[in-house]
Amino acid sequence: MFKVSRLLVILLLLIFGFFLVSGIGELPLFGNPSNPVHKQAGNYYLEHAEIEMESPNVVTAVLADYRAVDTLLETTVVLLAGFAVMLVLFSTGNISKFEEVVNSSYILKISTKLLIPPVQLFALYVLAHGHHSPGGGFQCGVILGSSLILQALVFGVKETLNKYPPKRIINVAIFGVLIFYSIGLICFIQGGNFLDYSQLQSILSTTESHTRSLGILFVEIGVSLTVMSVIYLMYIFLITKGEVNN
Amino acid sequence: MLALLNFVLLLLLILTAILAIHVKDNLTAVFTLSAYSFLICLVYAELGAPDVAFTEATVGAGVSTVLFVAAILHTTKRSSD
Amino acid sequence: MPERISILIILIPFIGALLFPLLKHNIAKYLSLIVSMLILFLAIFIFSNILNNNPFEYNLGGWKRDVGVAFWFNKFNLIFCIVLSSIYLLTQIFFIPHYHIIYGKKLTKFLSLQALFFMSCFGLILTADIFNLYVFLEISALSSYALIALGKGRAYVASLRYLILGSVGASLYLLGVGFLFAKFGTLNIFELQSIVQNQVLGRSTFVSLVLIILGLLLKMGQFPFYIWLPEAYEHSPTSVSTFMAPISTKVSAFLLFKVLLGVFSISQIKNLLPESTFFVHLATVSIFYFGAISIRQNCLKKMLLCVLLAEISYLTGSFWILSKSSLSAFSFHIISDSLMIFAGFVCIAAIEYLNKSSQFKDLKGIGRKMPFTTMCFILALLSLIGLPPMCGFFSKFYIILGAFKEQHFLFGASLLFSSLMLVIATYKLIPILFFEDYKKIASSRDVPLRMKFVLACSILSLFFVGIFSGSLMKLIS
Amino acid sequence: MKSFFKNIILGQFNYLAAVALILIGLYAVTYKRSFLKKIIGLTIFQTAIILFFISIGYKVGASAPVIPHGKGHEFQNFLFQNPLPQVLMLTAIVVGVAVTGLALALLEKIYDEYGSIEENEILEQLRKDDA
Repeated sequence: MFKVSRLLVILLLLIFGFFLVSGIGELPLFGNPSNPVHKQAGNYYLEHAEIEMESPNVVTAVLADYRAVDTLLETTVVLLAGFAVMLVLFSTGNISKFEEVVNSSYILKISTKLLIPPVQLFALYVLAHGHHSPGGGFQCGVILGSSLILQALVFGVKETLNKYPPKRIINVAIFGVLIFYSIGLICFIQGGNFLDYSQLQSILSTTESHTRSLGILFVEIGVSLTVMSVIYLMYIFLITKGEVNN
Repeated sequence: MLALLNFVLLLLLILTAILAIHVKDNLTAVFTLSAYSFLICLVYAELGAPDVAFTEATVGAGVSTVLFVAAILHTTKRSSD
Repeated sequence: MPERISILIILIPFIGALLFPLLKHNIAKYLSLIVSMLILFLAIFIFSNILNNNPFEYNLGGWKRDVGVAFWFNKFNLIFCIVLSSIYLLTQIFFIPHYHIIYGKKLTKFLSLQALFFMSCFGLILTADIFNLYVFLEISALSSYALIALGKGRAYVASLRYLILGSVGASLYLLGVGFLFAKFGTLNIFELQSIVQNQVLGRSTFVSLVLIILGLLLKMGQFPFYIWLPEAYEHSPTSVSTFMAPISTKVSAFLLFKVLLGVFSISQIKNLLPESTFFVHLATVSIFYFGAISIRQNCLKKMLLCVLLAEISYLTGSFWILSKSSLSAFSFHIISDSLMIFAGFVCIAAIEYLNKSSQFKDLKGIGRKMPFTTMCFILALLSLIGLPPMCGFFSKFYIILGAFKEQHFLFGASLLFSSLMLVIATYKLIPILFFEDYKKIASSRDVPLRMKFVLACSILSLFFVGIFSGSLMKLIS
Repeated sequence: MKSFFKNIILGQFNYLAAVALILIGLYAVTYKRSFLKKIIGLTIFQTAIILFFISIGYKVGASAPVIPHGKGHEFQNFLFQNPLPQVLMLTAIVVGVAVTGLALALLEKIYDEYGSIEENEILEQLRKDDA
């Protein structure tokens, strides 16, 4: 920013820090269960999530159903970051200009060939078990994305680009958000509010709590598709500096 | 939650944060930041938030370090301060 | 029935943003025109049925507001949405034919970023959940960083500095929300209000108040934190700064109004923050400062940016007087100011369309060459100065009235001072525009009809808001 | 003074650590000249706020908010952590990475244009272009 001496910056920050600590002094004590923060919504979720949604992992239940809009907007932020990186690093160069030396040894190649499928399987497990154990859409998407990055690292960017061209991967990202959006829209068309999964009951014809848990599962699939493709795209565009849009 | 473990982890956290800022070489700074992310993932796990710890480990320690290194590849390793 | 339809105002730009990259360029262009028209009619439709029955709440996911996320539709929110959607429609009409020249292959992604920016502005206005507000804040911030970075070389530096300051602002806001959440446990504005009403407010609420104010002042570009604003809007492409400059600062100002006055009552804010008059003096200083700078500018865009920065200080000043009349003046000024700044930027875009640069030295005799555009620009400047029939006069008049009622004479005087500065600036501008090397320009080749229509619409909206200011004020207060 | 030390320093230590990290992050964002260090400072600043939120929703002696299957009816809510801050912070983490990704893309483009990522060197070149 502007040229300011180090002492002045440290002094200002200490004043700000003291101001924050004075606020903390008056906060309810750290860690006791009867803090006001747990009374309002926290306990409601703990009591009702497992009954209403058959999802023992309360965090996934709150993430994908009670406050589903936050997750939908958050997936749009991820998609937006993907668009932004593509726009900023947009250059009409061609891939051949991006010189790359791939000298991974034979052992490395074989071991990654053995490693990538289990990683992706584990990611699908994390997605499927988002209800019962910690995990869900984001974590699955990131693990899938990093398995693609691992492939790009070991086998070279050019080969991975032939297999996963960015033109199609960005459509997968948009398709992910579209899944999430269309589930909400179906609930809207069925007569409920936007993202009210109980409206899907007439389509899925199961108990209401089971429809909600299936709704959460579909939504998590959409989220993981978007996160996977945007993480992969960001890496590809940062490493090739954009010479990939042929 | 072991109070001692929490205390030690938080002190280590502050140490790695200062180190990540203070180090001159960009690559070392980025790897210290990834150590910082991993430590804060341990603190979350210890505070009873496995989901957040899982995400922070994969996203913070994993992917953002790879992105930082990819960016440093195309800019400079030298940093003036 | 209309309560359920009202969420479409967020869903239509959202689905538009998702579909644009999948379509071919010219289909996407005209689809975005249809989307902006749809939103405008929807906003007017919702506003019309809110008029006769009371404001309503939309619970997303069917959950009650203390468990799920809720949106709040009331009169002023919808008026602001109508203004935003009309700005969206007018920019589309103005720029659509030559988008492909500016953006080429980036066109569809630009259109979806623009649609997401407007969707997040609607979300910021309508949401009643303070964390959901943070997520919308991030979407609008991220789309503005990407839109600014569409410009040439210097736009990247401007965008990165805006990114760093904007993220710090949004995170400070999140920290303020954290303190409120730790003390009261709920995230909905109306739930918070019912809890906070009968409680004595301690130190941590004061800290959360200050943090939220700091975060939003940073996003607004108020005087001490305005470093990113002139660069960002100057180096971004004209088609971006035309719709972003008038809106993003006004929406952040409206957030300050919504979060602070939604949760706390005026008396609570007054005793929580006794030195709130500091902000009024800060605004006075910045109005004097920007008024003085706006004369010395040698480019139309820079001059209008200084006026924009002065207008932001009008908003903070009239907000922090914290009296009933000055708050309604504050909300009226949000409406009139976004229209005025938009009219100014559209005229500059029209001038730069033919004349390639808005420096004073390149504008010699432009009045003869483009009579209609320069006339509209002069009218916009007159409205900013505060000529009676137009909305600028009424907004300044109500602010000065509110200020004098609360004995803030210096703040009222600073408004008059900045109008005086603007008069001098226009007085300096007129001979350049009209009289210098007048004879050399033979024919008058003005902007195409479509741009003239947009210019006419923006100027007429100034007159319209000005004439109906009385009834608008009744609606707002 | 003793009680201040006991309940503020020991009791609320998580919050103090979060404030210390906020100060470190802000120091880097304001004072460091290299844009990369500013982005690192921004990441530290955002993760510190996430730590602050998670320590708000913490209950001593409670386990992760995963309720054993079919036991939704009889249970005590002090046995499980408060899920709400954790949900909010899942969003904040992924938003932080998205913003960092965009910042790094901008960093690369700035390095192409100006050959340096130090803010003072870039500003001098900008001033030279203006003159």
